[in-house]
Amino acid sequence: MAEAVQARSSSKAPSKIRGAIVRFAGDSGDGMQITGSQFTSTAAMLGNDLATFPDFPAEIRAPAGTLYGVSGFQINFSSDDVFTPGDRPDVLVAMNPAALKTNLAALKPGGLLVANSGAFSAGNLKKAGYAENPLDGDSMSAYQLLSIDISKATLLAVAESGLSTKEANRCKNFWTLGLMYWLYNRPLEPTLRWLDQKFKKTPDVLAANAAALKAGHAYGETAEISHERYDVPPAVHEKGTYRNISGNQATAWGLVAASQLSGTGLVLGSYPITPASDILHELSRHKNFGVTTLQVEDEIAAACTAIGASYAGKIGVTTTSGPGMALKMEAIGLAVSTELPLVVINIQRAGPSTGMPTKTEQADLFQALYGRNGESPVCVIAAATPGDCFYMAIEAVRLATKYMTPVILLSDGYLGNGAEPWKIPDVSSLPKIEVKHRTEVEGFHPFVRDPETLARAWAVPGTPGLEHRIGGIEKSFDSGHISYSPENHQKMSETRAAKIAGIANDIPELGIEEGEASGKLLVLGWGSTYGSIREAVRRSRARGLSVSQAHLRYLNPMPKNFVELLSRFDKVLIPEMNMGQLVKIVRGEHLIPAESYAKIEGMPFTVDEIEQRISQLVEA
Amino acid sequence: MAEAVQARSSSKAPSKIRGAIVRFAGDSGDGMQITGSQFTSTAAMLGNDLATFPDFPAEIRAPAGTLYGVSGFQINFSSDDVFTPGDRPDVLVAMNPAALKTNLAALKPGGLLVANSGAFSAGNLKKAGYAENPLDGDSMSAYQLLSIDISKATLLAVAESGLSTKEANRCKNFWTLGLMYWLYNRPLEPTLRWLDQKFKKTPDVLAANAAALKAGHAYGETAEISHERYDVPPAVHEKGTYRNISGNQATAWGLVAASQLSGTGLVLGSYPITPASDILHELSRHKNFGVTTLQVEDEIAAACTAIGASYAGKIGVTTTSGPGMALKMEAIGLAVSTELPLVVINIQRAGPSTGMPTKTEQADLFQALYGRNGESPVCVIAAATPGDCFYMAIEAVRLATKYMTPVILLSDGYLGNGAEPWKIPDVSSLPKIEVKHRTEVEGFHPFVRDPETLARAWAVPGTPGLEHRIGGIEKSFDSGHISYSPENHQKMSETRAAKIAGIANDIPELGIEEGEASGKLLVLGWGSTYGSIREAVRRSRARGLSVSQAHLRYLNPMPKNFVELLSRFDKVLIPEMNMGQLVKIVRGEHLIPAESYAKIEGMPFTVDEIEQRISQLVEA
Amino acid sequence: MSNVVPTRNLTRADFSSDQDIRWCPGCGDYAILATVQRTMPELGVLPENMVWVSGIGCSSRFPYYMNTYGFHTIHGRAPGIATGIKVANPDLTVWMVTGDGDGLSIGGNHLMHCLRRNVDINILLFNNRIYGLTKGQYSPTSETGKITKSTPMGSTDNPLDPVVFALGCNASFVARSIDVEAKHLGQMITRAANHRGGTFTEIYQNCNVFNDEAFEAFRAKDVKDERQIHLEHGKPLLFGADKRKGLRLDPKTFKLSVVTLGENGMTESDILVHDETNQTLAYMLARMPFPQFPVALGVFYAVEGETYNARTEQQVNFSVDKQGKGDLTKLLNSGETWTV
Amino acid sequence: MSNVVPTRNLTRADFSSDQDIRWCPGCGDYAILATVQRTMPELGVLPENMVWVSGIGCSSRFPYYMNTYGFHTIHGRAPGIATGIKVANPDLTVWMVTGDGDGLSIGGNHLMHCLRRNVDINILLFNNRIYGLTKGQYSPTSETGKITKSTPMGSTDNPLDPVVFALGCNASFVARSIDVEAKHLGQMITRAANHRGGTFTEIYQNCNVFNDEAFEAFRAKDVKDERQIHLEHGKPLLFGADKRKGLRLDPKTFKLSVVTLGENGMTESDILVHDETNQTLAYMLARMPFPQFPVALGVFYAVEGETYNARTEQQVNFSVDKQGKGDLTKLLNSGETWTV
Ligand SMILES: Cc1ncc(C[n+]2csc(CCOP(=O)(O)OP(=O)(O)O)c2C)c(N)n1
Ligand SMILES: Cc1ncc(C[n+]2csc(CCOP(=O)(O)OP(=O)(O)O)c2C)c(N)n1
Ligand code: SF4
Ligand code: SF4
Ligand SMILES: [Mg+2]
Ligand SMILES: [Mg+2]
Repeated sequence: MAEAVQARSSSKAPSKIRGAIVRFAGDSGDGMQITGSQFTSTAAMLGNDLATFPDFPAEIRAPAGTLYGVSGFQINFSSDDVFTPGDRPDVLVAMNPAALKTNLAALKPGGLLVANSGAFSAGNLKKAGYAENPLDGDSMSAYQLLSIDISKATLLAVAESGLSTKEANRCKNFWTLGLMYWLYNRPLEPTLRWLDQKFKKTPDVLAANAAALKAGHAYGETAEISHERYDVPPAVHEKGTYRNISGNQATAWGLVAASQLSGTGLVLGSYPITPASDILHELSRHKNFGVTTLQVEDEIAAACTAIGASYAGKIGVTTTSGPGMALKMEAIGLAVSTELPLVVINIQRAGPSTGMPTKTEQADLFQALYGRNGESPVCVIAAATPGDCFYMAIEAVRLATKYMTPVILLSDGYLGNGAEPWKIPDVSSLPKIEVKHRTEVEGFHPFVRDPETLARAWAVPGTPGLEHRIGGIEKSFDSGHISYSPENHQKMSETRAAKIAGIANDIPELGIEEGEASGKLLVLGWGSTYGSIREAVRRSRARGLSVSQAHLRYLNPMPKNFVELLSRFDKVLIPEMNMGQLVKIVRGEHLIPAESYAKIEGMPFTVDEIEQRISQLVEA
Repeated sequence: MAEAVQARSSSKAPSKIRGAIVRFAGDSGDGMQITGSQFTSTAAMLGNDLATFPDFPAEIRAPAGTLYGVSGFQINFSSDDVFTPGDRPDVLVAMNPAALKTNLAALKPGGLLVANSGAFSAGNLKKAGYAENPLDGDSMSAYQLLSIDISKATLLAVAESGLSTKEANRCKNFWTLGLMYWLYNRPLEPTLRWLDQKFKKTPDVLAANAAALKAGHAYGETAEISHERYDVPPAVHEKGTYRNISGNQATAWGLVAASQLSGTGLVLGSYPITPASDILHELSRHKNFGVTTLQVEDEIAAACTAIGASYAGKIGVTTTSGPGMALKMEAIGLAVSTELPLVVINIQRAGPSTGMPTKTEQADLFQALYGRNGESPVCVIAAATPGDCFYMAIEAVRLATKYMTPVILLSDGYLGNGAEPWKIPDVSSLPKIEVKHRTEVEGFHPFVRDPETLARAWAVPGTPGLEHRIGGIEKSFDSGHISYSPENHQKMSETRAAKIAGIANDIPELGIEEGEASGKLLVLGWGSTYGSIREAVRRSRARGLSVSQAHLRYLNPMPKNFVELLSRFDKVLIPEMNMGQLVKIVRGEHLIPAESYAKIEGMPFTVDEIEQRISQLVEA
Repeated sequence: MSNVVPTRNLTRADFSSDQDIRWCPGCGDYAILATVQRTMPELGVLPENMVWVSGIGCSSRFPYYMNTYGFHTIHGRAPGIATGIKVANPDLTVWMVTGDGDGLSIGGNHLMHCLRRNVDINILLFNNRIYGLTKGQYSPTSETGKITKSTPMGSTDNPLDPVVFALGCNASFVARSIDVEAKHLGQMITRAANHRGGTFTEIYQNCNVFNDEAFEAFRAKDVKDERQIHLEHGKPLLFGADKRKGLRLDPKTFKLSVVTLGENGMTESDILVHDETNQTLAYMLARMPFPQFPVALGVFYAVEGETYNARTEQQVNFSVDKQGKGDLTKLLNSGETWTV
Repeated sequence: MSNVVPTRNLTRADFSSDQDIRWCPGCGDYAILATVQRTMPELGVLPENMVWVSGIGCSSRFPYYMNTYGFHTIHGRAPGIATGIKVANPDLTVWMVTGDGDGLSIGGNHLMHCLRRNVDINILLFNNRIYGLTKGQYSPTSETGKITKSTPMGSTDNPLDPVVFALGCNASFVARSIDVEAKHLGQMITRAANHRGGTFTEIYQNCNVFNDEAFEAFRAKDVKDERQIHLEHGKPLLFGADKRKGLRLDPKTFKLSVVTLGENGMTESDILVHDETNQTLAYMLARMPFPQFPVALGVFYAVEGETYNARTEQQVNFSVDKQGKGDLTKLLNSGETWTV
């Protein structure tokens, strides 16, 4: 038998550690996402810094026990700053053989493996492709194995609830959560409170889940485990009130906030698509903010309803993911040509084509910048963390309405579904967004421009005296009427480009996130790679390497000091979850010989990967 | 009165000149396109080299006499090599005041202006915005004015035809053509033959047009013109049989040829759009080549029917222009992911959005390369001249079927509608295209690859034993089944990229079109700028400047010797009818500091413009 | 339909823009424009509260000539843009112009969804059975075998009837008229304007350049009485110069026939009575084959119902009533939070 | 339908692929798959000559489980791809699977054109009145007021009936069945397969995860006799356990009613007789409101006509006959040329 943890009484005080990485893995039906998010809530409330990574199967409800039906949730919680969900877990909870099979390789050598031996039936072993039960024999000897029949223990614990065996069995995730709470010395109350709320209407289920939670905790407490317990003290956080927030929720709330801050109603036109649908779902719950959400027939209609709403004076927004983005391009071109504000949000996923809808990627940057016919410049920005989505959504609205232009906000599946503790901002500290609808008749034509921003007038239907016609045909700079004049087309093309380029004067300069303002190596990122890069740069610096981090939130236009900042470093490394897109732009526009670190596995970078690449470059 | 050409008898022998540029301009209803193309046919048959530029109004039949209703046709014909329709005409024919107004600025100082004074009525003058008749007074004194009441002369000439005045008036373009034939000492027979064919069924119209043609000629001959006559001797052409061909016709014929050369049926899925519709029109006339043309409901369906046809083993082709291209992107991504051959032809027009449908532009290069979600590499090629469209269409089919990939062929409105004399190739000299449909069951899976080309097997429905399923979700490299594995996604992404990159081994190296193989300046072009660049480089070289020309027909992948070739020049200039797209790619992929010459006026570069830029760079 | 009451007297000039009209001389679009501009002043909507939206095509140039707000969008997508406008500001009166290509070829799906949702916009589809702007290819309403530039051997598609299609999409108002029948067309436009909810009106429009006389077989003066039947709610379905022909339904075979009053004992009581509220009747009338049957013109179907935009607006209002006006601070602090 | 004659005995196993089926346990898609796999061997088409094409959605995973050729394409675009396949090789038998979202939301236009063109492909639309794959948003067939993730206050759209829509698109064969009614479904699939021309079959399919029991009101054992009416050509439209209820049309009002034989003097001669060739009847039957009327199942309409693919093929053949097989040299030298 493997070097299993012996069952004996243990009443030692927990030892203090900085943090830990725990991964819950089980069947889609095992409730791992709930377990993970409860563990997360409790950790957050205890003041840990943390980051999470949910990893769903593509299937809605894959058949039980299959490899592709495994659902995972990883959390990295700590008393230090946390920037990523962590590379390899310290603890792996495997609720069945398939979960073990697909996740074991990630577990740190010597890490703790909690396995629900009750699910290691012959049938499940076969489905997972195990010829023999891996919990028997020596194959787990590289880990600390804690093999418990959680299924049975759960049934025992909830016996009195009156639930059917099937229902009772569903409580085993709470049993497991209880055990994990014991291991990390966490209180049960937050989860008990949550259960109270959630199962108000089904008291028997409520009672059973609570009993399971307590039993799992008691199992560790009273009985029988030789394993150490740990304490992860709170992190030093800035003062304030915090909450957990996922990227998609933050995006939705950012849009609500922008609507409030601008005093302008918001109309979302959307068509469901993984992993963007949750923004539609979330926004549709906040109609009392004057938000209208339309689920329409496809992505083209979604973009078009948003454009129609913008034309009518509202904030038109459309949300989607890669394939849907491809479909919106013609309509976005219309918004470019008619110079209407439009916020387009792309929660990127792995491509090409349908690709891997539940996996993350950053490969739609080129598409955002260049995916339309003709010279069709738009503003492109990207969020760096789940919480950052809130601010970047506000920024998207601010820029779109101020410059009368489409703004594409790039997020991705990792940001959208991932969550982090987030300091709730004071509403009064948020930027005001000044929306001007023209009413002055004197001197009006639809393409009369603000000389500073180059934005055209936003004259909305219903305004007497400003009746006008717009369309996608080229327009005269001087009157807004249709024009086929060669010189005018040149002038209008240049004006559209200059308008977008001018946004550089209205955005923050690129700062250094970590490290000195000059040195051997700058690691430049954009989007969801923020956390991995940050942590890797920190660790490298701790090892004495001369490396700094900068992170682009504005991809078009880029911050004014971009070239200057990059030129202060000997080398620039650009890690991207694609085949190297930003890097081409940096080279093409600025002739800076940046190096690409491209990874396209549908998964975020691990900190390790980036750290190694840094070492190679700095130590070379 | 202006320095008008005096009417007097003139029987001088024509003087020999190298060539001339003539522009016919009139109302949409004046038949200028027919006049121009007849003049072109005759010049071609006389052995002149030539190039033409038709310039239509956007309206179908704009109201008579309006500025936006003016239709133009320019021809540059010569005993030397001709590469462009010419910058400024030597002769301008203006059939009405609007035509004069919109075209006069182009006429060379001292050039000949033939004006139909009969159309300079008060009404027409007003529509054209003339307060006074410009044919009176001094305003035309910079030109040689030949003011003739062509309307009246025509009515007179066709009086016996029995046509109504309205119909009779329609013959005035042939009267004008007759006069031009006289001026350039050309025979009437080719046009008379053409009239015979064209109006077989309406002998009265035939007779009237012929009479008008002869009368115009006689007017010059017998009567009353002081102007010199010219002779433009034949150009020295390679031996062979020639014809005139427009880019769209050449493209259609190239597709027919490719189908024949590969012994594989061709299915075109298309949706009409200016300026691409003519390819559909032309192909639909050649069903006896086993060509099927489907005009379907939109561009998406067009791409999809083509993909379906490819899946079923035929050559799937789809043709469109910019906005339609935007709509096809998601479907092209499917062809990338399923690795099916697909030929996509984009006859670019001025954008963004609807833009200027009848005007030309090269601004869809980025879209072709980057317009899809995810990493979605395709092969992109571009034709340089109308005749070149024939060869590049064949090449598109060859690469698509050999590499099992979408190939995007870029042309533009200028190439598509423009015509040039074209040496008819010997069919046996055309490349064979070997199409392999797999039948071998042993070792088959749908993504089994040719180790050399990396192309997957083309196994078509109807083949026993090769039943398989494909789709847009990521597939296992080893089995073709759906796979969400991270390593597999990396491997497949790299394989798709490597397959396209590998095409570089199968295409010609980049050659020098004009000039030495190294020097001060290389002017690098792509697409329809070929002619203007060629001529500009020639002229600059004639002035002793060290400048050469290279022209990219393969944009992705680029020829293997690309970087090496560019590095042999001190400077590289890239003229493009956009805001600088190729130049960014050259810089981004290769870190070569090429200079951009971007012009976005919906019009081709003039030779002058490029020549000046060359001077600036070389003489600087 | 909007509820804004006009505050000034309106004339045709108020609805005519200063732009040159760029259709071919003789195009049926001119007649439609004239009727629209003549009818608008009577509808009681100020130009500034009116938006004309279109896609791409000759017909879709329409908005440029109306002195109202106008949006010439992209090919086939006008219904989406019009929906966005109406939802964003339900006080606006939104009209949409489309063609048989714009609305039924590339844009068929958006049109369908717009109709089924009953978005309160008035849609005019100019059906010339051809793609005009792209110079003459067959359209989804062209007859099978149509010879055009893209179909030199004739088209291979079965055509679609826009009225049948609209009925299949659950449109709440479906009518048909003809470009040159100014009076009838004016009536249809007025009916559409006054209908509370989305409306769909097909207008047969002659493209004299690429599909001339497409409708002459029943549009021409000398035949129209015998070849058109005008639908009027509650009235028997009679036609002919002297109104002696009529439509009769065989209740057993469920088949329609043309009968003549006085012949074979037929009296008016044998004749079907038009009922705008009966979708099946509308469907049958729209499906009558020509020339065995006359072409039906008028309102096929009209039943008012709740609109998409009204329901959408109600949800916002209801939600404010129930949850109170949104409070951002409250939202951000909702659910579990902790304070450091 | 293809004309290829099978050369070997086929069984269900010949049509079952080795792929794990990835639908939720209990999903109605399983039942449909089983019926299809059981029915296919009887149709006389070899697996290698059969292609299953689909879009995106749970239902669209169908091709993976058929041991034939299969193409899981992109969302809503299967009709275009299927058309391309059929035109490119008319000998293939092409089936298409789509969902209420795939086929009627994003793909409504392609579906419409595919039906009106009468492309010879067999379309099965699995209608679960929900978007399954994206985890439960309302679809174009969801009832108004449907509460889903994206419509917490209820949807604001009027739903579309797929059969009504298909009739509006001139489909040449329109039928409806239910996932769990294996026998009836098998019959419909066989009818569709044997119909020369394009076919459209709606299949009510239960999504037990996101829209469970959507059809229970007429699918459940205890009510189905009273709440379903099975259409059979030439037979009176009777239903109920003892077939004593029937549909009657009032020829004056043109309205349908449910009557009971023996009551109010009703006899079988008062009852409408189903006629598959009557589009108007089909339309009326498809429009019957539930539960006032039973839900109609079976073949609503079936009239064979020329197919798009046949016409397209004919043009190629005819053109070869007339002009001779294309000669490239001749083409290149056609029109005006000159020799140097
Ligand atoms: C995306 C896109 N595809 C194609 C076109 C080309 N196009 C413009 S109008 C048109 C058809 C117009 O037909 P219809 O709607 O009947 O209008 P009509 O000109 O007959 O009034 C087409 C195919 C386009 N502008 N955009
Ligand atoms: C272009 C695009 N837009 C959106 C999606 C997301 N998506 C996948 S399936 C689907 C709806 C599926 O509904 P339905 O066709 O009814 O299939 P079901 O899952 O219910 O069987 C959506 C919106 C996508 N894959 N591609
Ligand atoms: S092409 Fe036809 S529809 Fe278009 S403007 Fe001319 S006549 Fe009218
Ligand atoms: S989500 Fe619904 S439709 Fe999809 S597989 Fe599950 S039960 Fe079936
Ligand atoms: Mg039309
Ligand atoms: Mg569904």
